[in-house]
Amino acid sequence: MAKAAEMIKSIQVLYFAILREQRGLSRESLATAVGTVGELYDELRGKHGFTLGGEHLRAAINDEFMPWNAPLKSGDVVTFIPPVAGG
Amino acid sequence: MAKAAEMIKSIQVLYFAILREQRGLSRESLATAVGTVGELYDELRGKHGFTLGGEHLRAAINDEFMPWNAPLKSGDVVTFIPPVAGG
Amino acid sequence: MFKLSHEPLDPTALKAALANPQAGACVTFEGWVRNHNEGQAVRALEYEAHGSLAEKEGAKILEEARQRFSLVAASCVHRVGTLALGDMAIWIGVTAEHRDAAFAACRYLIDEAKARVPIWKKEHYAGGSSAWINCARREV
Amino acid sequence: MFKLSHEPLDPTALKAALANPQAGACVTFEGWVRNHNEGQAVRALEYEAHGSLAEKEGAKILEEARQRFSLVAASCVHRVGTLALGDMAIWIGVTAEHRDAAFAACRYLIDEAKARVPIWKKEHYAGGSSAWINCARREV
Repeated sequence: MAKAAEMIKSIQVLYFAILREQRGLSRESLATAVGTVGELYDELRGKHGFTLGGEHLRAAINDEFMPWNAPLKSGDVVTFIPPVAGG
Repeated sequence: MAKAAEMIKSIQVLYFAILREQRGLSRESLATAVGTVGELYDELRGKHGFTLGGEHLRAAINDEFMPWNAPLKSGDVVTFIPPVAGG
Repeated sequence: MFKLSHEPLDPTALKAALANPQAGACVTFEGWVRNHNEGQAVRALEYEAHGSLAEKEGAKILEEARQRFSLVAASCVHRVGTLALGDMAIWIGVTAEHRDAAFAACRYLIDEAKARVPIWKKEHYAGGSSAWINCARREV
Repeated sequence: MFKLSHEPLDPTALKAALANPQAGACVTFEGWVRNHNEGQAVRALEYEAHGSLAEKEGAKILEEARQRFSLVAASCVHRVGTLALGDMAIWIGVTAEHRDAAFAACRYLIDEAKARVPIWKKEHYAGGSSAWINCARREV
């Protein structure tokens, strides 16, 4: 039980653009047992029905772009970045 | 005599930049017996000591760029164009 | 300097900030809101940005341009919020001693900004529909 | 439109004249008087033009750019007379639906203008000497 509790991480997620609209909010705090950013997206996609597959996204942790398989730790702020279209 | 007189052409020459400074004027009217633009430059260079060789110049007749061997006719306005340097 | 702006961009002021007697060439790029895109009549745009990450990535792109090209200065400002037709979405200005570097760097900056900076565009069409561009097109 | 101007150029007004909701990209090139050239300190420049021929050749270059690239509009103005450090010698503005054409055309216009338009530049140096540039360098 103690071990399982340690694996639960508190994560903040920021949503932008189509993800923000599909989630219906810009930011949420959640607890998760998954290990990587990519796994977190899959979990959230299953729950909220995001239309974009993970292969179309980049991820940032604490304002740094990170690989899709980057490990999560408690307290991380995660952003999923849909294809950008500035300019 | 009549034939020789017919070959004499009245030409106006416009000078710009280094040629204007070396000639000491912007425009002159002259009479010449030469047949082409290039020959006219050689004649003027001999007279006024222009430092630029003809191979560095382009020529215009009546506001049209023309080849160096373009024939002259009476009434033409000739410009010798030193290497340009706009922009 | 890379910045986001909620206010209309002022290219005259932005360019004035680049004035420098070392520079012989200034190239600017402006992105304007077009009245059409891929056959649809556009009536307005929204730009949304991840502010902190966008300014960080933008600064990185400017630093890359300074490393790659012989520049005097470079700056870039991107508008966010709702834009009307003809409004300026992005302004990029580059100065250099010579034009080769100024053109190449300006092109580098807009290409990289479009590819990498976390800014998203939603087009609103004359018919009332809208779509996030590049963002898995869907009508909402 | 290609024009010569004896007055300082006004890039804000020149660019405003290009505004068009068809255009998504605007690229401008400005040539500024640098404070140095090939190791010499410059204090001022003079530009002299063959006015009628310059405007004719400039119009031809703009027409070539319109043929080669998919543009919305393009214009170019070159200053003549005496210019101080930092003054703008040339302004070129190009608009297009997309940036590829705008960049390529702007580059084409400045390259061709420099190579072909009958305008000459005399540099005045800090030491008091001067020279026609590209014009068989000599001190006068």
